[in-house]
Amino acid sequence: MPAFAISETPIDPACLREAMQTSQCGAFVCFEGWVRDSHQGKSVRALDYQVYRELALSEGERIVQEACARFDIVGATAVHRVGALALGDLAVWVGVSAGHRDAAFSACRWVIDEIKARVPIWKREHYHDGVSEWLHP
Amino acid sequence: MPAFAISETPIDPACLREAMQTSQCGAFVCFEGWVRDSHQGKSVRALDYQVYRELALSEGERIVQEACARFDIVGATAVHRVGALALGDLAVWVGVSAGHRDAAFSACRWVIDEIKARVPIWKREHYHDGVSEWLHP
Amino acid sequence: MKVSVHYFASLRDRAGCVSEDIEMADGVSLPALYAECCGRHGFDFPRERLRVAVDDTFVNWDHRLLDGAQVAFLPPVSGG
Amino acid sequence: MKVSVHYFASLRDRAGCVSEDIEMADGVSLPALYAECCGRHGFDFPRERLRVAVDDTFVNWDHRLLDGAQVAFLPPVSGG
Repeated sequence: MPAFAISETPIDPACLREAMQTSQCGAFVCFEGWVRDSHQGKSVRALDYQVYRELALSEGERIVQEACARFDIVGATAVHRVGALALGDLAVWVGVSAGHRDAAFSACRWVIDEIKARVPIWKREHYHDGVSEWLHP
Repeated sequence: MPAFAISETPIDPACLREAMQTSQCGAFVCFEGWVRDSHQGKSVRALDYQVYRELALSEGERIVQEACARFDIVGATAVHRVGALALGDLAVWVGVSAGHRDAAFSACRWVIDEIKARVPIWKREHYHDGVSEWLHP
Repeated sequence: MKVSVHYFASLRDRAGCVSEDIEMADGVSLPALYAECCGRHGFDFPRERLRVAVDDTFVNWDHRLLDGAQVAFLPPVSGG
Repeated sequence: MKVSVHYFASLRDRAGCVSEDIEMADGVSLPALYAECCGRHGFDFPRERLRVAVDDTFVNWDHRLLDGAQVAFLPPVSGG
């Protein structure tokens, strides 16, 4: 299984978690990004994510492999949803298993930060006032 | 629902996660403690957790309320399993939802650290060599 | 006066019971009560390593015991 | 030589297409190609804010383009 995936359909966190379970590990940390109903004071109605698929897959995979080299962890997996998402939908899931919690927390945080900075995925927010815009921070 | 619970039966992480979902939040972080097959070089066969129930419940609840006051989060829930656990079993679950990931990571880490330091629960490890011992770090 | 003492983890194993009622002089202090328990069961935790709870609430070692108090001497915890 | 340029997010909206083939002089540089695209579509991102990929791999702006290259100018990302 690749360590990083792009999904057009809803992410199943229970299934991803289960695939990581092992009695070698004492700690598991996961991060989920949910579609929030507001952004910088604007009322959000829905989101689109657009992806440069080939490059996102290779860059995401590289991030997870770098995390495994940088931190004392056993496993790491990340999935990013793309397409049209509704409020409350799961947009991104990152799970890390490790012997101890220090490495699991640090690596999970590092992976989501790197995904946000490096993976070619773009978010368009649709607001309740009818406007929509691509975010290019 | 109380924010902190003690469970004699297996913890259901999917159900706990679902109860925390809200489109007010952009971030969700959860920590899981799993029963690991080794501890400081010794091969672990199984665990028991013993609890001082009344005091654990009140102290656990206090920790979660303190986390809500200290960090900019929306929800926090923790459950600790007690009794006889097998390798790979989920021993403790902490979930935190927040507007943004910074607070979610910090609060989740703080809650599990405080639980480990303050809640009157004790672990007995059973090793493969037949010995078992209470951990009193 | 009579107090009930509750034991957990290795103290419970050493005492061989979950709890016991102990008759002590009125106004006995918590350190004196713990010393009595150590004498009975040979606990080897110095008092400084324990926390103490009375009636399901953490208290300081100078807390005043009343008749019927439910006391627990708590060895270092290891949840999580 | 001919290169294909691929657009994403606001650049795609502005260009009104997912990709286009552009005929350029042999050995054209990536900055010159981006200038050509800006001229066609009125992109307002300074080059410094973009990353660039060729044939599905991130490259530097001094990367040498070959005939048939698949080029993507990537505006700041916002996944997560």
